[in-house]
Amino acid sequence: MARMKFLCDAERCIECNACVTACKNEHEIPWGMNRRRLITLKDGVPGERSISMACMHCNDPPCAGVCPVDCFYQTADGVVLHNKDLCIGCGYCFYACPFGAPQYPQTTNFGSRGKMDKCTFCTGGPEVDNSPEEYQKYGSNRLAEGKLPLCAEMCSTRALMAGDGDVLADIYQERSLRRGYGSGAYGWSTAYGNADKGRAFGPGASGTKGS
Amino acid sequence: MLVKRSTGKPARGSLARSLASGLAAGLGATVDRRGFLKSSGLAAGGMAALSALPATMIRKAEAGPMVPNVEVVTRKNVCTHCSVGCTVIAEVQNGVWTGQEPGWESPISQGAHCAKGASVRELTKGERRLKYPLKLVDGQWQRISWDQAVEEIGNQLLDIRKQSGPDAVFWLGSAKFTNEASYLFRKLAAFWGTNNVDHQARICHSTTVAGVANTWGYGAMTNSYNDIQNAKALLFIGGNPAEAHPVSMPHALRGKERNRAPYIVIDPRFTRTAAHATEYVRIRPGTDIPMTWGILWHIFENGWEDKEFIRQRVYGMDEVRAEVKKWDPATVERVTGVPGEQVKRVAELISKNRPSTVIWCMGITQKTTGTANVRALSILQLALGNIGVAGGGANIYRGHCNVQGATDLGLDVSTLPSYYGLAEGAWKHFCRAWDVDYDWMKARFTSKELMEAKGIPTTRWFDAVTYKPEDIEQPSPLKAMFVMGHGGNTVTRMPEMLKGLEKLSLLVVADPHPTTFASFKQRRNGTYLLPACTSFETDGSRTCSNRSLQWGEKVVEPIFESKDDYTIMYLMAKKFGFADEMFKHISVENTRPVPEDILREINRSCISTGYTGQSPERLKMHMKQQADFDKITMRASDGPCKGDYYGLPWPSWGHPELRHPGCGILYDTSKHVMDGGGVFRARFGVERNGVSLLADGSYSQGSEIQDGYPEFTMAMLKKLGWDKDLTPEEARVIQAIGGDKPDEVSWQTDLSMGIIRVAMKHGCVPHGNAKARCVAWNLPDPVPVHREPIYSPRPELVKEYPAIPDRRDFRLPQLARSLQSKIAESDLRQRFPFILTSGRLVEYEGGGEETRSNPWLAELQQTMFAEINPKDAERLGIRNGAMVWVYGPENDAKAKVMAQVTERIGVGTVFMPFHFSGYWQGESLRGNYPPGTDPIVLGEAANSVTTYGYDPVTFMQETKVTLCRVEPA
Amino acid sequence: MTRHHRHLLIHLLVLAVLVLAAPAVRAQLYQNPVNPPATKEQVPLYQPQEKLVGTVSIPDEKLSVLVQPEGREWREFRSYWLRVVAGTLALGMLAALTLFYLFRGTIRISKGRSGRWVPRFGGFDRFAHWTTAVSFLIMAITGLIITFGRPLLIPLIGHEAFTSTAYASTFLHNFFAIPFTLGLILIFVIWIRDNLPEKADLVWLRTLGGVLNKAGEHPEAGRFNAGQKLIFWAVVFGGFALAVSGVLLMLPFSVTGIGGMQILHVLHGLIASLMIAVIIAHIYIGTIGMEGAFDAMGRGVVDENWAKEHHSRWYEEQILAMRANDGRPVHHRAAE
Amino acid sequence: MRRDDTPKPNTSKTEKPGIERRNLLKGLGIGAAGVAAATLANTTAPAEAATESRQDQLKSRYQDNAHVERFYALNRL
Repeated sequence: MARMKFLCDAERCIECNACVTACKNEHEIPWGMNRRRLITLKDGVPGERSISMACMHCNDPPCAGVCPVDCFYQTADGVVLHNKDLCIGCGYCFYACPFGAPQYPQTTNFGSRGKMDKCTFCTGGPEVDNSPEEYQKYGSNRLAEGKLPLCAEMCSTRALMAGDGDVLADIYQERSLRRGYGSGAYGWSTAYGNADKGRAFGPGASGTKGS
Repeated sequence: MLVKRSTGKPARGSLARSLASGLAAGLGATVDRRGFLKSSGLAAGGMAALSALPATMIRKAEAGPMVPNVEVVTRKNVCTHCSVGCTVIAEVQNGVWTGQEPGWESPISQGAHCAKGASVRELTKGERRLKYPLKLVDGQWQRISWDQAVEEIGNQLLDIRKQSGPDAVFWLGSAKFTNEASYLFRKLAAFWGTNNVDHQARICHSTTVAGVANTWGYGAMTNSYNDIQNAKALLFIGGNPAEAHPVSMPHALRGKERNRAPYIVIDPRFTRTAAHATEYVRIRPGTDIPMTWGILWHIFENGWEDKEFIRQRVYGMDEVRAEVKKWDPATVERVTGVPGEQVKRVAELISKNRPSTVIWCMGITQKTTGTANVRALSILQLALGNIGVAGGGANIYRGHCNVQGATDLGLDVSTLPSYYGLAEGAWKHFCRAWDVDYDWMKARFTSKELMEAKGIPTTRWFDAVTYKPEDIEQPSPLKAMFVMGHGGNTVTRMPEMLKGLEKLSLLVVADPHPTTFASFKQRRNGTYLLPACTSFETDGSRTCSNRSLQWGEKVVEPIFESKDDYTIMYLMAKKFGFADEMFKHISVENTRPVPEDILREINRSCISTGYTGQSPERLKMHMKQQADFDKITMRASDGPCKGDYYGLPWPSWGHPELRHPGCGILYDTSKHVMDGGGVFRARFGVERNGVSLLADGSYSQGSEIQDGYPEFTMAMLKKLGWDKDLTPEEARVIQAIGGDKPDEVSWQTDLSMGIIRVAMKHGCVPHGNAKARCVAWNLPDPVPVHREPIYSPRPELVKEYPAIPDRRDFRLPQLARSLQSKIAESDLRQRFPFILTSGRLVEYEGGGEETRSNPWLAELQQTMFAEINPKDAERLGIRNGAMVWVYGPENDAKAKVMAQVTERIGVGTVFMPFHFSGYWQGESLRGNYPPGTDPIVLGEAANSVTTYGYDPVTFMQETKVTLCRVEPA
Repeated sequence: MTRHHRHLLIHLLVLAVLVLAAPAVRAQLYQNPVNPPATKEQVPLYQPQEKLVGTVSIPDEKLSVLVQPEGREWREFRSYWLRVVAGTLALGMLAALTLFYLFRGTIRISKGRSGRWVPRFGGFDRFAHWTTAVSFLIMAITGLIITFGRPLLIPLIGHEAFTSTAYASTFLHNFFAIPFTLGLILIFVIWIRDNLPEKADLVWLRTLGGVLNKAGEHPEAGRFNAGQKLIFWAVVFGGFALAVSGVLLMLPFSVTGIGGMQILHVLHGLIASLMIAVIIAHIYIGTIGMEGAFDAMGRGVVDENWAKEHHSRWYEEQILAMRANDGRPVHHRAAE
Repeated sequence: MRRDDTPKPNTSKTEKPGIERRNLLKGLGIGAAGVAAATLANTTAPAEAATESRQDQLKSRYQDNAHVERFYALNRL
């Protein structure tokens, strides 16, 4: 079965932020929440590269490991989702996530930070696919509509890719060969590298095929 | 938390909540598009009732993709934020734009967007849009009705016309108009009786148009974004497409990857485009000609030029050689600061990897030597034989979505549509096309002289308000300005602009947003704001930078009380009393002229640029059949558009029925003229000082004249014996136009387009086959020469490379050499030790009012900043993120901005983005906007500290090189 | 040679050609570009195993961290080591005390109750103690729920109910930080003088307070013996460490970045584990572990014999003071 | 410009969606009514009606259709 992955090709990314606003547009993400963001390394000097970063939908996701209420689950496509009805806003997933994906509506309030929100790979949440309730809490569910995340679909330079990890790996290899060098398949090993440890978690562990 | 777009609660959602501060205040219009629809049922009267509702009462909308049984209508339009022309697929339910999908079939964008394109849906939610007409009374905004607005504005304008003449009104149009609106606005100004009509092209690429048109005939990008994939080397100079035209970048990056093409960026700033470069050249701002001549020096020195191409198709290269000789590597290094080795490497890379393309933007054009810069680069491409070939070309990225079209359609002080100029013949041509009497038209103007004189350009409208009347070559200074779709922070010298603004007796701004003009409290009366809708709320065509026309469908009805540009222009024309004449052949539904009819009128009249083949039917078919077009050549291989280039990139000669495919690449002799082939335009006569200007043994594929030839006229047809190919009807029209001199009817003025048809039948290009000009004798600098900027950071070079002498043009005086030498001799350089340059951010567009009002974009750039090199910052004790004052050398100008300390900018240089406004010398102007319409993000305008300096050919303002001082705030 | 063999041979040949050709094809594709767009040294992405921090245009600075592999280590701590440490300490202490109880039983007042009461803790002392104690207990329990609820409670009560429990737990945990901290300050102020170390403490410690001496002979001690002093200082140091780290955890990223938050959490967890173990022992010795001990905090008075046995020096001071005070009992710096 | 001038369209300080408030009440309720009551309240909450079964939540949604293939093809360009 296909394993969903994101791959950002740093040789292509020009930090145009299309992925960011596409995400805002698709899910009506409010101000201050950043399911997806662009990080620039070596800003302004030779070697400058930008990476579009969101939830990487890891194999063995650290967020799920630390969640005290066990609100995460992973679909058969490998998409890591969470149940906002269970989330208590403790913030542990942010400490655990290597990529800074989890977001909270309140960051400094005493006590709760509100329900965690993060990239869903455009796959909604535990409510019925494409129901109004699902949209309200998690945004749209493009995967169920037979589409892919809008950030990748709208990427200006085709730097950000989303979809079946095997296909993406293929595409990326083609590009690397064509260029004569490889770089920038960023986060791949961090997010998907632990597949062989077999530390399946949660009831949805099937389908974490790894890379 | 997320708020569903379909089941609504939008007012409680991201936006309304977020914007509550602004909205709750005044208009009470905490209503979004959906809320508006439901309660008012699209009726205007609903507003009053809504105003009474508290924010939390806004109810759910019924529409949305998640609601079953609600039909989803898909509409196709084009992104309004830059000239690339990305297809926008809108999903509409119950008249509300609820979803945006990628348009993968678009041959240009292939589904891609940048931050702006991916957020255009917000424009029709319109939280911060102007909602109804407003009038400024004693510093307070008052809501008025459309009827009252048109009545009052019309009366005041007519009064001004009566007292001060038609030239006292300045008509400022927009590069965001559709082609149809651009043409209509030009026509409106003509019927009003003035040439004082301009738009953004003046301030972005007017020098490009002047420069390349004077070189090879037409003022446009020669190839296409897609064609860059064929380039074997890419040279970006004075452009940052990664931020300004992101969706052009996949083409460039694919070229780089597939062809292993060297990717060279020449820029004072290490831009995001440069981040992907294989060779980055940092030059001193304002030294583009020395750099270009430095490259050409090596090319000539090593014999890398394309000698055969130059012999056949280029005029005057020897004079260029003489100028280039002066620019040996040592001199180039002394002036530009670029090491000689690097210049040589660049020359070698673009010479040995041909075809190579040169890509430029406003870093080249917005200079006192803008036109000369453009010409130097054009000459470089001619020397390398890179023009008219796939993978080569001068790929000039225009700015706004329709700046190419608006320029082509004459929204300009110096010409009628289609570059016919302002001479009597041009007026007569359009009077015939518009079916109005020439004498009647002449009577609309103060005099025939003013009818044929260039108007006042937008870069200096305020000078025409504040200067002494005797300095302005028209009966009266400007008294009123009618602005449609144009920001107020786009021109330099804003402190003086404010004085002009204050002195105007009437200011009308028709725009989706109030714009910077509305934010200054200098005006307390006599300002009207008319809510115009965006291009997503109307239909019409727009021309991308690569000359392709794309038809945009109306996505939703104009929101709130806004009206589209056509309607506003019609209402004004009606008030002025010439609507019947103006819309004689354009049907008007209610008060809305039908854009298809306007395009058909364009098709009939704009012959010289080949805007004739692009009928509404063909354009709509192209949008529908996008999938049939090749993604690199842009040519349809199948389907009803088979053979056409996507969007019929102009010129598409002759009647639509001829099915000319458009020209994917201009001046391409390897193709038949009916196949998109072409040659350089014979625009400047047939010979000069005894030397032929016609091409020498070069001609487009299949031409029956296998040599250069002049432009086609009836006389030439007769001489060739081809006049018998004309149909009787065509002959009759030509006879009617020519009167007693039918031989003088040229291909441009022949409304039957028979001459064009016959010429092409014989494989000839109607505009003749000439050489490109290296020497443009009609320009101030026939061969481009380096001239230091007015505010030169190198006073010691000013004597050697002085600015042009002071002069007059465009009805105004222009200071240059006197000012420059005064500055060079003063101690200004010591007091203002930094070079100031400006540029673009990917999140914002133009003056930025629209994009800074869009929360999805505004969140990404919340602060106006100035980039400063770490070395300078350390010396001045400025840390990253601290506030600094940037002082300009004129009018005690200053701006308080955040310091961004970065290596991106060179030592001694300061960079500021130009999209901000709403602050003035440290003061927020937020309270001056009509309540609820203030953009989310405000900041100091870069142009509040920019200075005097104009290109002599177009009066393009100098935004890229001036001086400044930075101090910690 | 059969047809089958011939086929096999052809297949092998084709395969061999492909295998041989592959490197050539690859080499062709891998040819050096005219200009390598970036060298390995220029692009930090080649070494992605360290924390990478870049820049973001949005104001949320913490999002400029591209990757923090430490997150996985923190996860390791949070979902494994914390449970092991806290569990081992708490259960270990309980087990040790059980064994001790079985071995020693309740430490009786060797001379039996005298029936005469000596005042030991005034109302204010007790208020300070119980404020701190109750807050601590609630925070300990809610902390343990958050830490162990997922493996222990979710299987029992299900996800939804546990979320409610956990949400209430976090709420209570955060809320009781306030009285806990206030109590802690009070305790510190009113008892520090009697908890300063002195020589006698060494004797007490050497003999472990005479706890193992069934005969009921205890080393001399002042108002607080060395064991109580240890508890005091453990509570003061541990408590303040918990309070400070806890407040910072409640205001995430207010003073430190993500690495700091992880360290704070680790510290908070480890100290809390230790404190829970210490307090379990404290509770034991204050209740079933020792006859007569609970009265001190429960009622504020102690049996005279108990006082003589455990705090002989303090008892004598009390008697002396009482006499000097015309026979009226003296509350030790009581706040009456 | 001074950042504090920018109207921070901040998210949820002013308003929390219903589900949060419900959870807060739920959380407080547990002290009084105990676990069972909370569970009951949970199951009767209207939002739960639309929740998928555990099996459905975990199901695969990805479809290798023409749309997705088109996306891959564009990335190969």
